[in-house]
Amino acid sequence: MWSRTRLVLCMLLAVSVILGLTGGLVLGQAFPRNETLYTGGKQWGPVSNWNPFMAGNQAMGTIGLCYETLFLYDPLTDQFIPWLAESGKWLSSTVYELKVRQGVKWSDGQPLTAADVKFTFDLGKTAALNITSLWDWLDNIVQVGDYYLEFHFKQALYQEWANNLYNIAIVPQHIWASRNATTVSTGANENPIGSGPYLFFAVDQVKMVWVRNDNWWAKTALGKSVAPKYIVDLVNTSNENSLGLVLQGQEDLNNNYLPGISTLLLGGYALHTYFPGAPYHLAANTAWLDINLQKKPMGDVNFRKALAYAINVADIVSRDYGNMVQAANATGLLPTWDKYVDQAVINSLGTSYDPVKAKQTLTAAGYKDVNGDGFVEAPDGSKIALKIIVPNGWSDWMAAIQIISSNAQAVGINVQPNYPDFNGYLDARLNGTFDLAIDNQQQISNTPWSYYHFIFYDKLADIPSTQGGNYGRYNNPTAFALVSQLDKVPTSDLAGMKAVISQIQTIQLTDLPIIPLWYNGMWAQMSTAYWTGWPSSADGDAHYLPVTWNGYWNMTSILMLCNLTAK
Amino acid sequence: MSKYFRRKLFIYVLTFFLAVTIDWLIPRFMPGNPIQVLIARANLKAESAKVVYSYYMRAFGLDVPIWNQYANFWNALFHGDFGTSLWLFPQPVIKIILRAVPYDILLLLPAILLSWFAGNKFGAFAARSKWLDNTVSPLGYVLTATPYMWLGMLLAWTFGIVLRVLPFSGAYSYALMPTLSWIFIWSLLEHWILPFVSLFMVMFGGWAIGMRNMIIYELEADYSHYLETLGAPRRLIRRYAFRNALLPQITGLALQLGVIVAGALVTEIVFSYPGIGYLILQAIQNHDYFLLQGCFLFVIIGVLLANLAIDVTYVLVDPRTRTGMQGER
Amino acid sequence: MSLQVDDLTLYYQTLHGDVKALEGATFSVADGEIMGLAGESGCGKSTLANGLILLKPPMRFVHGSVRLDDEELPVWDTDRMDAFRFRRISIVPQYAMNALNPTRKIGKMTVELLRSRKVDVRSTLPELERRLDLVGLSHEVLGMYPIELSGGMKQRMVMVLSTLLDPSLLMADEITSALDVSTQKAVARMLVEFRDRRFVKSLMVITHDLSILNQIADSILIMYAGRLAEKGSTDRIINAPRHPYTRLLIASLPKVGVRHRQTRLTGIPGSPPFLLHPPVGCRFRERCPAALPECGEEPPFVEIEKGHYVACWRESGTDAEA
Amino acid sequence: MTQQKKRREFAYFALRNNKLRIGVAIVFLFMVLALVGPWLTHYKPREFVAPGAQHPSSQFWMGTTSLGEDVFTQFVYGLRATFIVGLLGGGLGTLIGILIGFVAGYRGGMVDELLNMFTNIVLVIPSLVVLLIIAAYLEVRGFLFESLFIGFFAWPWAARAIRAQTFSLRSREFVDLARLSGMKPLRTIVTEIAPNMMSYLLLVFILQFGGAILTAATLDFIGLGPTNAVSLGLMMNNAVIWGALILGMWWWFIPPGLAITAIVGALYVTNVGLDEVFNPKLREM
Repeated sequence: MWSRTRLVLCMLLAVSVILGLTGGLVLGQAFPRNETLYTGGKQWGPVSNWNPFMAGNQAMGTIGLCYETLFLYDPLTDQFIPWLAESGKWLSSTVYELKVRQGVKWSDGQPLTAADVKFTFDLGKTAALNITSLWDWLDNIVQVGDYYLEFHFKQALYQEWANNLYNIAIVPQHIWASRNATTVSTGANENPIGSGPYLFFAVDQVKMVWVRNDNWWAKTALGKSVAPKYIVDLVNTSNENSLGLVLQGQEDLNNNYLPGISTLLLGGYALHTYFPGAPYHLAANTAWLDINLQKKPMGDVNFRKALAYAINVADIVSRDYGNMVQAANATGLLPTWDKYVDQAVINSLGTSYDPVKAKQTLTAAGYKDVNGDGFVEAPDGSKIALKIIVPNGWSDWMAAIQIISSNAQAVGINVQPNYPDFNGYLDARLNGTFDLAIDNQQQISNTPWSYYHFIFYDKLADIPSTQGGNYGRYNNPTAFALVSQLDKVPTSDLAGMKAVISQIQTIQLTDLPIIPLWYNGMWAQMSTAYWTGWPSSADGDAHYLPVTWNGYWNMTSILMLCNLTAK
Repeated sequence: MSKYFRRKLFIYVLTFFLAVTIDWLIPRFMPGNPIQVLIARANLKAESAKVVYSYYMRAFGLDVPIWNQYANFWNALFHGDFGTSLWLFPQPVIKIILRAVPYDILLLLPAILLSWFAGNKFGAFAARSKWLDNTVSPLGYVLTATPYMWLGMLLAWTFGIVLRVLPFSGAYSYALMPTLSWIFIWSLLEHWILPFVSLFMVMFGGWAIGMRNMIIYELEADYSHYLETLGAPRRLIRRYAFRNALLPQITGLALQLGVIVAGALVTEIVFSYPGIGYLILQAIQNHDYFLLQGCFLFVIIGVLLANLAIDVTYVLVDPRTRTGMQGER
Repeated sequence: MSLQVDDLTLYYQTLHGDVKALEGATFSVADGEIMGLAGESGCGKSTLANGLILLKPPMRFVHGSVRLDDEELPVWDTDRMDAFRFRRISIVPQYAMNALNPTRKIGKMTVELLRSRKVDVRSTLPELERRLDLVGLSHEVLGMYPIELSGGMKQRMVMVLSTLLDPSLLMADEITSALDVSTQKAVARMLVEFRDRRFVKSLMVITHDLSILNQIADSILIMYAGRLAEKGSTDRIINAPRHPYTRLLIASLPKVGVRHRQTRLTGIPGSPPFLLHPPVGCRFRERCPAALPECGEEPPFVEIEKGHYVACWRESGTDAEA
Repeated sequence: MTQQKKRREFAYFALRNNKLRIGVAIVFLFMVLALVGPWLTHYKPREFVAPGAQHPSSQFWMGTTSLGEDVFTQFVYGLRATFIVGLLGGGLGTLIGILIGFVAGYRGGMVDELLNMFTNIVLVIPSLVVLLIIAAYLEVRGFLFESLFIGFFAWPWAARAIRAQTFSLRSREFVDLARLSGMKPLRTIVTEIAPNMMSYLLLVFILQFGGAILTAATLDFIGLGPTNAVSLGLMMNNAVIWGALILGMWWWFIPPGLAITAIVGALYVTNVGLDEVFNPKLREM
């Protein structure tokens, strides 16, 4: 019958094709497990580029494994570690001297010299890059010889400069010089030539493979060498999938927030985290509540205070996160910045969970339930109905705002959770149409300035295009001035920094433009099935950041690789 | 017959045109600015972001008037240029899609064809007697009523997690790179089984039920009755009924393609199988509407081609279409 | 005697009870006889035909016997009947237009059918072609699909096919109703020709159109409401009907030859009874202009003259001549 | 047979048709559960009522989610959502199908050509993908939206089928009569054709109902369902997001899928049962 013959034909065709294909087949082989480190958590989609200037979606390790920075920064000890640079210091208030390390080679054998460094910074002038803004206050770079540079500034922003020192990756002039501005800023830069410990090996839809660079400069210069021969970075296809890989020990290092894993950390599995107990992970950034000050009643500081008192962060921490995060302190400064926190200010102005106080504050400020619907109305009698938003699908945050809403309702503030899609959420914040939103856009760094620069971002008009922060549109010139003043304080002048920061904190806690909630963790589930020597808080263990995210390799994660040993 | 084809072709061209327009239209009139998303993901310094923003607007041709954008879209389309992905910037969309297509073919083609043949045979078998019908066809109903993803989850859970006999994520082992080697092909096969089975089973149910109902009608048709009065054996009558019942099933295949695509989509999600369905989900979650457009176009083209193929087959097997009469049922 | 039917009774099962579609049918068809079977629609003529060749639910065999060429016809046993169908007894169904499988070439289908009936195809094909010529169909039709044939062609094809194995009895069920006058005539003539050429031994032409029967039938059997009313030579039935119903039937005819379709004969006041609960006694009683007290009882189907049977008290009861 | 007698007969067969009995029974069962369910539980679907990941127990009949929501509560509320979307979406799909099918089938000619072409176009476009795109760009979505979408894309095959049916009916005497007696097309359709197709329309609706439920489940599962609600599809979606499979929390993802399968399956069986009731031919196989 026609259908059967047709089927048979298809089959025959298929078979013959397969046979034809497999005619000259070799027996392929997998990566040797004991030489391979499987990582996951950075890549949320197939690798798209290896461009060190595209901070956003460059391949995992583009900066750190392949391209390197002048210094490493260790947030735990607040130390700068010379890396491609041998040393650097301020000669005067506006001149910075940089000695480039000798004997560093690009993976194609060319030497890395001061010329490459100068070239890299200069690119910011021609192409639209992250360092472009540097040239607003950097005047020029003077190269003396092959390994000596002087940076001459119009005006020295010490904090920001320090930040650049460990974030800007140096690229080889002999390769990039020929590229036009577009290629530089948005090219995919396949088969990258870097100076780092790893070389590009292979890539497919679900992973990217680095192979060890056996003549990496640090071997001789620092006597350091990275342990894994291959690093296979897996794309996170889904939480589910990552969780499975971690639990089955297929992934040695996973940097996802894995819902529900908290229970498993305790039991059974060969899992290791930085802290043996809660909060298990180091703090990576602060999650805070954006409050739209342009809208009533959020414009009223008393209302904001009441809200701050109403929110039970401890509940979020324990229930939503299973104690995998810590509650933030009143300033929202990360634990690594503890020394900048002015406890006196907190004691006098700080807010913490206290529903009773919340109610009192409301009543005192004239908020009372007029129409008896159980929710307070504004002093002018207008109804209050607020929406708190997070992107749909961000499961932990969705749970968090459910808790916050019920907290607020408990004290009589009508807040409802709402989950728009990500760009709806983004839009609402950029254009200031939201009521309340959760935000965590400032990562750990060398200076609290970056944090304050974000929440006190001063160019309110530019927010939609620059996304500079301050989505609540808090407008206070004094605060803004203090932040830029902080930027100008030398990193060495701790007292000076503290002085400024304490003033900022006073304003922050009096006006409460945002409400700090908790610290998101540097989620790091490490498997001891195949590799040991993972970083941990225990004395004697290495205190490095066990994270593969962008900008973390150069915050000592790279050193973790030197410390690993195969089982 | 040629009329029949001209007409069909016209419809397809029209469909394609409309589809493309919708495809182009929808994202542009939806809230949210893709470039903002791109910037948001790039975590740039505020001061630099401004420069980059205007740069991207130019790069994605979003700074020209809307009609102009539409024209450019078509123009680019005919040059096989589906634009650049936002999510996987700066990868060209076409490249991303072409990487995914083989897995779809690998998964869908066998699943669709085999389930169609097997399902029809099974349905015909079930319609054989009241007894069989009551015992066997319920299986069909249950299968076709099963949500693809749920069956997928069940399979993944049972075979992947409880029994641990089959892998349930990806298209091949993470420890391998695609090479023409036995180990790779084996791994490919291993990872293919579960998604294939879950797709196959649900479709199978559908076809079985369809055939069962069709054939019962055919057995009541006049020609069956006439053969009976001439004492033709059951076997012959059934054979005719089966063959005639297959025709609507062929058109059915065309009608089902849309649904099948959907099924494939969720199945690929459940098993994180790197096909177009999975891409579509990612594109949606990352608001990469250039990629989304690309995927949609690809699906459209695929479905249209499949429809065309089916029409041809139909003409080959149904004389009525050949004799200038419309074969549509 | 080609066909001998005795007291055949067939019911239709419905949930409201049995519909007494055919009761106590007793008649015979002689070799070479063309018997017309006439009556209003729903009078049981089609039931009779189907009952003879394909008796399946909801139709139910109650009692009676059927003999074909002095051989018992197991009409109640569908499987055993297979041996007779097509070879000994055959039918040109009402739906002849759709009787052929639309997706098979006619020739192919024929061959497959013959094979399935264990008929030697090679020896039969020449005969088939001869008969196609006879009915004026070119041999190409064998290579065609039914869709490519006109209504008339299809019908002729079916006629050829049904009679291919020279059955003793062919039943033609309303074959003319769908056709225009000229084709009707042709078809009718064809039937006669088939009989003359001994393709079929005897014929049963079922119709509600007496004019056709007048042309071709040797004898006519009139049925009313599931019972036989009258049977006799065509000449007697048309010219000297004895049963009141037949009389009215003939009377209501426009002049012979003019064909008319409507199924209820307007000439007769009233309408036939529902056969679910038929009235006792003569079923024509209510409409009968000449009803007698006896009519309360079932009138017997008696032969009142050679080969002329009537079921009416007036005839059997009073008539002395018989 | 008279209309009323016919109805009696349908009732008779309906009561004796096992497919119909079983199918209706199951659907009914779930409907009841959806209606009274919310009173059987004293929690809210999105309320955190217990420590996470609890096995089914006397207190939490279907266990709890990772966040400590009561699965049973979500289940019964989800059932509601499922039925609502099914009815609205399926209803709308049927309605549009009827409209287009009738007009095309009754008017024929150019109108038919155009409508038919339109139908074929919508038929060929993979509706769910379009659905995805549209849904993806809506910031906040509700059940109504979802139902509308589904309805707007589910009608084509219905329209086709109804068109065919109308064609066959159009040529019947009673319709001719109506047309001759100068009845307006619409009235003809409503008074003459529709009644004679009621049974058929019912079948179409049932299939649309089932289809809508499945589509909704798919949408929800991909995370494009209603943003502020619970539904069976969303439950599965959450189960996957929170790694229920890996963590072996079968009580989270099995019930919703099972319910959908049962309901839709039951609907299909009902459909076939009814078909047998309405088509005497099919009663005896």
